[in-house]
Amino acid sequence: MAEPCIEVKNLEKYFTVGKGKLHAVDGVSFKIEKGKTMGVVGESGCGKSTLGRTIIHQHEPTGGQIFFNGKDVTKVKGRALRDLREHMQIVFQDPYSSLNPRYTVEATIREPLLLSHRYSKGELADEVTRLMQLCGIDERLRLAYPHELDGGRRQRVGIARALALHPDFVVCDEPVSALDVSIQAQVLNLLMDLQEQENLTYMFVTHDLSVVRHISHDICVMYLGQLVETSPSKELFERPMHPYTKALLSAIPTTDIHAPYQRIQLKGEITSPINPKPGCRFAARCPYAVDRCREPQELHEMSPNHFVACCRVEELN
Amino acid sequence: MAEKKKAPATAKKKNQTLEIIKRLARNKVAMAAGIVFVLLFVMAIFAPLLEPYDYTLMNGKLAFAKPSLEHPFGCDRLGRDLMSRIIRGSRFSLGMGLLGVLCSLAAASVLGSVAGFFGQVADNIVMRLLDVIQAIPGILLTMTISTVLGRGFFNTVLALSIGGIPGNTRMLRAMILAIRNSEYVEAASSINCSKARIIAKHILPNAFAPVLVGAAMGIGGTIGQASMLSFVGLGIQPPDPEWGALISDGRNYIATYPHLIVFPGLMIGIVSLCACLLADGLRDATDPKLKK
Amino acid sequence: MSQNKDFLRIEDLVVEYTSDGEIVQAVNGVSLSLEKGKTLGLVGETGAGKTTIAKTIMRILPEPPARVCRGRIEFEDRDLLNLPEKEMLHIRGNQIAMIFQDPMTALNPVMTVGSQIAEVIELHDHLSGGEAKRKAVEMLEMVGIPGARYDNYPHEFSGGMKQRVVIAMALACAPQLLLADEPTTALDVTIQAQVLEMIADLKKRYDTSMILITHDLGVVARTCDDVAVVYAGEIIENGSLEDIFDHPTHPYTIGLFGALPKLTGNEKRLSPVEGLPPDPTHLPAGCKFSPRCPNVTEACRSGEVPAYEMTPGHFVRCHLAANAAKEV
Amino acid sequence: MWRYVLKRLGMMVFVVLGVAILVFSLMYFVPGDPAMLILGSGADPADVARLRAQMGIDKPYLVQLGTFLNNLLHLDFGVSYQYNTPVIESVKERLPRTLFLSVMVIIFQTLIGIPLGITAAVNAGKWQDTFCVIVSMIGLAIPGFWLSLMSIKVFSVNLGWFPSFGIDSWKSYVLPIVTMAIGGLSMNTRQTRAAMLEVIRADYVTTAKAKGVSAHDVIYKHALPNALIPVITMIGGSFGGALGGAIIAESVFVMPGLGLYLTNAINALDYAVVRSVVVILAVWFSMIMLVTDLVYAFVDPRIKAQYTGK
Repeated sequence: MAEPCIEVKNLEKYFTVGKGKLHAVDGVSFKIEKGKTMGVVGESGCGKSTLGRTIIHQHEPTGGQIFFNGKDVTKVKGRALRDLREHMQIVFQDPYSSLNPRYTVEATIREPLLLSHRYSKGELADEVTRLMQLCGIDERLRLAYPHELDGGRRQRVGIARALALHPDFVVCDEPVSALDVSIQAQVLNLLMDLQEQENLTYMFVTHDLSVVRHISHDICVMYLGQLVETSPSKELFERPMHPYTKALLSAIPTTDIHAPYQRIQLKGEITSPINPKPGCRFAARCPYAVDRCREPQELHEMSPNHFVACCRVEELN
Repeated sequence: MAEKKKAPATAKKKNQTLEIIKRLARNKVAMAAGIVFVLLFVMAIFAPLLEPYDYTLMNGKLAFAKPSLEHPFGCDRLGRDLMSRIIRGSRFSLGMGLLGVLCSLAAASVLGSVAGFFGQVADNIVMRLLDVIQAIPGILLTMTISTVLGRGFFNTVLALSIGGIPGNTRMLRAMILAIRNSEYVEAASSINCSKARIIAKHILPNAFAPVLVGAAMGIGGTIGQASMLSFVGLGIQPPDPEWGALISDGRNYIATYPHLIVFPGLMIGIVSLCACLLADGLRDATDPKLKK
Repeated sequence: MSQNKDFLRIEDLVVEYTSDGEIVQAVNGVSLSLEKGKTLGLVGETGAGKTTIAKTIMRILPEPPARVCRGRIEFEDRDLLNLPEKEMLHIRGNQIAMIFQDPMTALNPVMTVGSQIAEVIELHDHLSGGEAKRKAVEMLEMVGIPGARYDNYPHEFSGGMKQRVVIAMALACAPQLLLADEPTTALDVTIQAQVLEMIADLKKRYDTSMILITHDLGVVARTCDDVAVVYAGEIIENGSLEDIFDHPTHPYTIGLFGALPKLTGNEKRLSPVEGLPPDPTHLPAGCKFSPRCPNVTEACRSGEVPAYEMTPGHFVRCHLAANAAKEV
Repeated sequence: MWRYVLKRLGMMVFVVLGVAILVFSLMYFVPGDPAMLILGSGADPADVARLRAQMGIDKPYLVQLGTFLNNLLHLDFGVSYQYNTPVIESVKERLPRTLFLSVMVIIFQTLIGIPLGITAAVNAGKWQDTFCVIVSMIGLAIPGFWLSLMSIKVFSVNLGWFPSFGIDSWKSYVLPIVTMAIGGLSMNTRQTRAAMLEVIRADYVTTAKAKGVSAHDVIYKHALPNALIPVITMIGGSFGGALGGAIIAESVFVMPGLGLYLTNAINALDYAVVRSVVVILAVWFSMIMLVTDLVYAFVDPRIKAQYTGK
């Protein structure tokens, strides 16, 4: 097996809110191989965005470990953190709020280069040009402001900014969910091309299962801060094992109008992640829940690299 | 809903400030108000050259003279030319308005930034302090501070600006808090932008548009307050021809010689109106909702 | 009554907006019809004019800045665009109801959800307060919300629950036509599935026809009988669900499908339409899609493009389809 | 809800304490010796020292502050050197007049300003709107005290409809109330208009329209209650302006209220009066703001939920 670029072990991130602790990420472990894409899917509030931001050190983890290229970087500070951030970048969801409205395209892309103190003035301009070409931004837009750009172009600028310092690892936080389908496809193609050219490792956070299947090599499914299933992408779609994954997959509307359609009915809605009870969080909505589900769940490896956090996984499949 | 896609044809250096001015220029009313506003300041600067008479020159024969061709605004009780006094007085009124707003904004930016950035404790201290200050109604606060500081130009500017601090600080803090949570600030920190740089380059410039609007609006109000201070016996006092002082000076003759009051009052009204119109225009021109 | 076909007919509808002194051509000659009991999917990207069409049917466009320049909307043999406002009040919420995209903002924050449902019942069914309330509780329970929550305010509900309330409100008077504007876009997939299923059930129960506005072809595949693809304020292709999904013909429709990542199959790259939708203040002459079309010809760049009938009921507004159409 | 009220009352006590300390400290550091001021500059130093001891101003700052706060607690506001009467007596006599004046100003500007704002918003872009916008802009620009003076010229001197000073009959209150309300009225109009315009565009208003609610009910049943939420805060806040207006009006129309008492005291450097009046008015203002907040919570279920901890 290739060396993992990112590995997290038992990662936890809790937020203190008025009524207690919000368990945004609760004991999540996985590995992402170099040059591969890990898709993280789940519904809103499942902690997938927080997970990404915790890995790139925008949030301080409450517990657990983060390894980057085999090194434990959980607690890095100061100079080391600055260095680390150059290797780990993020592309945001909302192309309307992720760009400073008073910065031109050029200024936005130049800022990370400038802050790295690695380029002379002349080199800066050349490097910006290179990045703009790389991300398919017209030269004539160099001095345009964000409000003059459409969502797709803005997202390209965001990607160029993230790639400026040649990171190894990029968290893509719902980078295409705010875009229309044709623009979304253009950006997805760009991201896949860039991965090949720059040998990037992605963590691709999204709620859109067809997008995640398209772009990811491996997939994590999250529910209320917990990892419920992780597996190679193809395997997950062919043989989903966790009851939640099954329900989720059956809920996606497909464009194949002749496919037989059967949906697993899920009752109720997501419960609160504040001061949750121990055990499987999905149990409250799960049609197969038993008493054992109220105890903490372990990951079972059902086939190579296919882990499921469900105590009844064997009997149900 | 119809999202517009404007793409500049050429890579021309475009400045946002310039763009705002351009948008402002399309608003004829605001533009006219802006021009009058600027002209008034020009008048204040070149007051000595523009006064038809010496503003201190007394002439017993002309006491209470009604407006005429020689003295368009008439003369005051000591026979001084009212127009000259109003022109000279613009230095006091406009100066206090402008300086008062600027000082208040400067102090508010510091306080607002401190409250918005440096954690709970600093925020709490600043906000509780503002609670206390704001429990005193605005004019009363300005009057109290003015009482303590005493009369005179700079003391009054100080009193006026302290009176404006709480409101401005709250507005700035709210803006800063909103921007602090935006994704571009998060993006900046992920590319190793220092805290100081984030504040200076990413947050303050984006927080300032509404502050600018508030400032334009504030100039009119501040001039009004300054004149009110003079009127109740604080601020600038006669014989200095601050507009409020002129009104105060003439208030006893309102029944017989109303021109002593009408003209300085109109001047205050015109300045405030222009400031107000300009502020409205600026708000529309800087509104990102309209820009989109 | 002639045929069912006459249930809803839109002919040559043109709607414009004025914004910042410029004219936005939102809807440019849309014609469509809907049969009783059927669901029509209106598909297109942001700014294509889908919502404007729905709001024009309801006559709730803000005028100004919007202006209906031309066209006819016939609903059960009545000319909606020329109906007096008083009669329109009777139709809105009663015979035609609408579900909006964002459940978070579609409910009045200072009114209880129950009273918001009861309001529409009182208005149209002329029931007393108590009876309206009873019926509103019934509606709430029908969409799966306990009747005890009648007196709750919108902020006490989650997004999915709010959308259920909106749906209960829309169906309270058993309308003949339901306009659903992206009813599930703001919801999570599992909730979306619940809501879609519920709409389908209720629609069947009340024999309601529906126009479903969405950008999600998956949702269309699951719920619609007929489909119309909207681009730059025009319907560029329409037909039955099978016509569009099995035989997409217009290059834009093909591009839409090409842009979607599939849940089966192994394509490496997506093949979307390149470029961007046109600026609605400066639409291109001729075919509005011509600047982005991979198969553009000189003929596309000028003059109106007529709709060609490929197979009965399957219309395509593209010159390239002309030959195929003749062959049929 | 009661817990919230109690909490807010507790906070108010601290704010008022803060105001008292602030005002006392400001006055404490004023240059000049109050005793010297009373006796005149040529007074015998021994007399001055005796008076200082009598007034208690020879003690250290903290002791004086303590005495001041303790006295406040017992409603002892000291003695006005100017009139040589206890401040509390004048306050008792004058405060009702000032409060009456400012409350009337509030009522007047609210009752006229809000309907004007609604009219403007409902007719956005039409002549009614333009009219309201222009009038409110001018009303905002004109200083209130100048307007008062001009009204004396026109309505007292020329027309003789209303008295120009004093508090003899209800007529005496007309000019002060109307002229001092103009500014706040214009503010109310502008803000109500803005709030209404914002709300009219909201999605839930479109929902109401789509339900078949008539245009009238859409505005008055759905839009207005939402638009009024920010307007309530605004009315509470404008009490400060109205109090200020009352102070000035009393000075212009020579009405023996707390405002005139204050302005006279300011000019005579009668600090005991100044600081007492400021603290008293601050207490009133704080109470009004508290009531505003409670009303606000009552009207907006979202805020109410926060307070009741539901």
